[in-house]
Amino acid sequence: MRLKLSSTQIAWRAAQDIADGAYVNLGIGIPELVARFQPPGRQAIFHTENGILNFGEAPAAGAEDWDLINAGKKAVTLRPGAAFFHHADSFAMVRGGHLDVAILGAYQVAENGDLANWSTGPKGVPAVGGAMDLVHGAKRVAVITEHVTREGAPKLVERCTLPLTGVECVTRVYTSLAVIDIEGGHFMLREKLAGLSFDDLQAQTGARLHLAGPVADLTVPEL
Amino acid sequence: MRLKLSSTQIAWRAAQDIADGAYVNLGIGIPELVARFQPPGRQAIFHTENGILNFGEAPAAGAEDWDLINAGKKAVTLRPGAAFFHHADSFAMVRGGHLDVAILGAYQVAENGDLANWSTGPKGVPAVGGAMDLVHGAKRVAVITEHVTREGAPKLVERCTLPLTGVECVTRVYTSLAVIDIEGGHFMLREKLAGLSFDDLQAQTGARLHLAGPVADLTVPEL
Amino acid sequence: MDKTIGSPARAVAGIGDGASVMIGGFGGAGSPIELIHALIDRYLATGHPTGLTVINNNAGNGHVGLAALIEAGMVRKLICSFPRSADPVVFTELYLAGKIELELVAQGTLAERIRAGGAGIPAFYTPTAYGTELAKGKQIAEFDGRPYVQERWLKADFALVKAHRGDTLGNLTYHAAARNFGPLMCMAAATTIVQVSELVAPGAIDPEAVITPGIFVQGVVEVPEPAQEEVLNRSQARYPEMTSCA
Amino acid sequence: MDKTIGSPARAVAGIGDGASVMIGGFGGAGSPIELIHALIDRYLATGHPTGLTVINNNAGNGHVGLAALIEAGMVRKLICSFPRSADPVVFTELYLAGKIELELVAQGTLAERIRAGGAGIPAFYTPTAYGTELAKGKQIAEFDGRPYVQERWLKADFALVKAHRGDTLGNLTYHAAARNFGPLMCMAAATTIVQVSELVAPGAIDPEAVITPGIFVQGVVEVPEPAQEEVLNRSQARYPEMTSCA
Repeated sequence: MRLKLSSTQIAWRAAQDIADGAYVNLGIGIPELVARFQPPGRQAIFHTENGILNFGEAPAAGAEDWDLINAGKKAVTLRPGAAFFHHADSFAMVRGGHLDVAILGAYQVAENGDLANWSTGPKGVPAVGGAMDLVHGAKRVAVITEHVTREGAPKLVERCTLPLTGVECVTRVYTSLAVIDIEGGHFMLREKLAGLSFDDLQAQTGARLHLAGPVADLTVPEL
Repeated sequence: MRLKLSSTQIAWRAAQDIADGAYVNLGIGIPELVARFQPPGRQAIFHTENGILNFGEAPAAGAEDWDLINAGKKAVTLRPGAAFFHHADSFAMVRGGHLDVAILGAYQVAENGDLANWSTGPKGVPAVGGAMDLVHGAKRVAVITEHVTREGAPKLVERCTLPLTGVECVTRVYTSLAVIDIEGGHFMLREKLAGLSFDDLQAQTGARLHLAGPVADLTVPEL
Repeated sequence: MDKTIGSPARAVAGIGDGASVMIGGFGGAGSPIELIHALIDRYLATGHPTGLTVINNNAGNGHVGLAALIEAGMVRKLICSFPRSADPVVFTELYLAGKIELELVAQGTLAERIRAGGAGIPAFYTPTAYGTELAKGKQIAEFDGRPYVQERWLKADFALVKAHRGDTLGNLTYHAAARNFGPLMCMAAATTIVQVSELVAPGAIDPEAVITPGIFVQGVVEVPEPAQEEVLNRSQARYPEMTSCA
Repeated sequence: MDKTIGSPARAVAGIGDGASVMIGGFGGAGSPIELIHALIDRYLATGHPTGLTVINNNAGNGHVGLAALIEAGMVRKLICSFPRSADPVVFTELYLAGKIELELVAQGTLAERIRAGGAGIPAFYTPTAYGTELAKGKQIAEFDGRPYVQERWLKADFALVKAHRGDTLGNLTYHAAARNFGPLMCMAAATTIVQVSELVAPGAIDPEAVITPGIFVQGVVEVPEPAQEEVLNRSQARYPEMTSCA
């Protein structure tokens, strides 16, 4: 009975929900791991906001073309059927509703779907990148996150206290403990770790968890 | 002493004002003739709103590619350094202020620069094409026109009575009798046919002609 | 994933009564004749689809393609900038008889509205048409001392587009000025169906040369040696004789 | 007409104090290192230009290119979406000391504002940033029941862009994801200066392959084998040692 999923395992779980042929944008960091775990027989097409569709894995060390990078500034390769385009066309894909899925990280997610993931407050240098665009337009906006902060505070909350990235935009949250949909202003629990009671999970969640039918076990492989 | 210039001669006169390397859009019909009369040593780059920069003359009969046409649906050829682009990029060139000159035909031009050139009234099928876009954005919007209608009515007027194409957009008018600038809400006479008196010209003009310095003779070759 | 569709007939099978349909082309350049004719074939066989709203720069020419679609009585409303042509008799007669609705839009505004529809921009401001009949009823706003007209995005249920090469993922290139509205309409329709002269495998089109990335395309049908509207009209073709490749 | 300029130094000679300058690139991809360094060279030699407003997606990385421009003290204000990098020390220190102004713009909005500047669209509406700090003070309007933020166009006095091939008329192609903001910035600046790896004669670039048509470009300077920002930073280069090709 594990205590919680690793980031890699959360990414694995998120990958199971991506259909063959889906157009997907993966946020910088943990969400990028999702690309590694596409189920057999499925092949998503990955979009990076700096102007590539259908990029693939990192090249071998030393073989990088540093003009061929993803939004995280990591070197990538191309798959057959790739395309380059400029930034306005790239964000037309985003805001025009052409992406099937965008998966982002989060500082906080509220039960109404509000997301905070770009700023921890007025200290330091603010930076937003493409997150505020990505939360609008993708047909499905999902979040990958630890269920609680390093200090144990809930990341799933009634209302975000950190500066918002977008309003009512998140529809599914993959955490280290559970899979939760956001519907009608509520957190709907779909899956949780088998060894974790509902009450334990609720205690680590900053807003009420709702049930609609049975809750499945959240099962992932060792990774 | 000629009575008036032919359309071809008006086009010749308009061509003399186009600088080497200028980006130019020529309206369908008489304005298209301007391209034939570029002075020696000058080479303008012609834009057609359906997506070509740097197109050239018509191909030989039988050698047409009917996907390679101008806005008047006439077959054209390409010059070295041509480019294709889609309609939104094409009109970005127009409205973004990137064209140096647009030359259009006119039903009426008013002394404040208003232009009417797309509709003669509610009868028939209305059609506007790119004219309303072209009058905005080009650094210089010029008109080529007969000085009066076939019935002898003035086409240069105090206020247009026909439906407008654009407001305060025309800055120079090349007519069959004169070259007239529009400045500060006035027709400023720059050139007139040598055999034509100011009073005769004024009598054929529907708004007051102003003078600022000497009026040059409007001289064109036999064509 | 393979977006290939076997025939124009199958490609247009999902277009229902009352649908809005963007049709590529500027005059004859880029007009997807085979897709349009497949749609008329279906209407003549089944009585559907009818009551269409069509978005195109023009209103058809002669008796093929868009003109034939209008002539068949399938089009309720046309949104276009220039409903004149060498042979505009089909649209003209229906329009003057009050049997077809016309929304006239300046050409650059039409292009930008379609791009806006594809790019998630619900409205924008343009200097075009300020002070003219075409701005009537539209919001006016001043920016930096100059007046502008607010225009809304334009989307459609379907787009029928003609491209040159396409791969099975929907990546497209175009031929010459047949590009025109194609890349914009691909962006702005819920379902974009493209006829290509040559269908190739992913990887056969240089990623630098792709004009329409496949994300904007839902179906690709190969039509080798497609008809060209201008050529058809110069040979005085008419739709029923000019059969589609369905 | 020939838009060729002989050297980066001559290409940037017209940029004056207080100018707004769009600089292409996303991270290191597409950063016009030689043009930027020529501008710093000039500043070190003459004290000008200074007080620049720079528009770029980022805020530079390490001590070359944009970071070096900022480090030299030439930049008054930066308009960008993501002023973080592997080595952001130059911008970070100045910003936290209050010595450089920052206008933070969501990345897609930044791109669209630049395109709007180039396309003559003074304002547009976007869902991006609605309900966030970045929408503060901006007009909100509802379309089809959903709220949107009004954003204004962004133009500049100059654009410095890196392309791959260019002809003497200014027609350009790019390399891979170094395309990013380049085509947009070319449209939105009064004077666009482009460094190309290979300068060719008109006709050498296929008209179908042109990404930026020459109408958007005022000057082209050939910089064969240009430096790449990421590569420079991985070798820990710093501006004064990394000389420009001026």
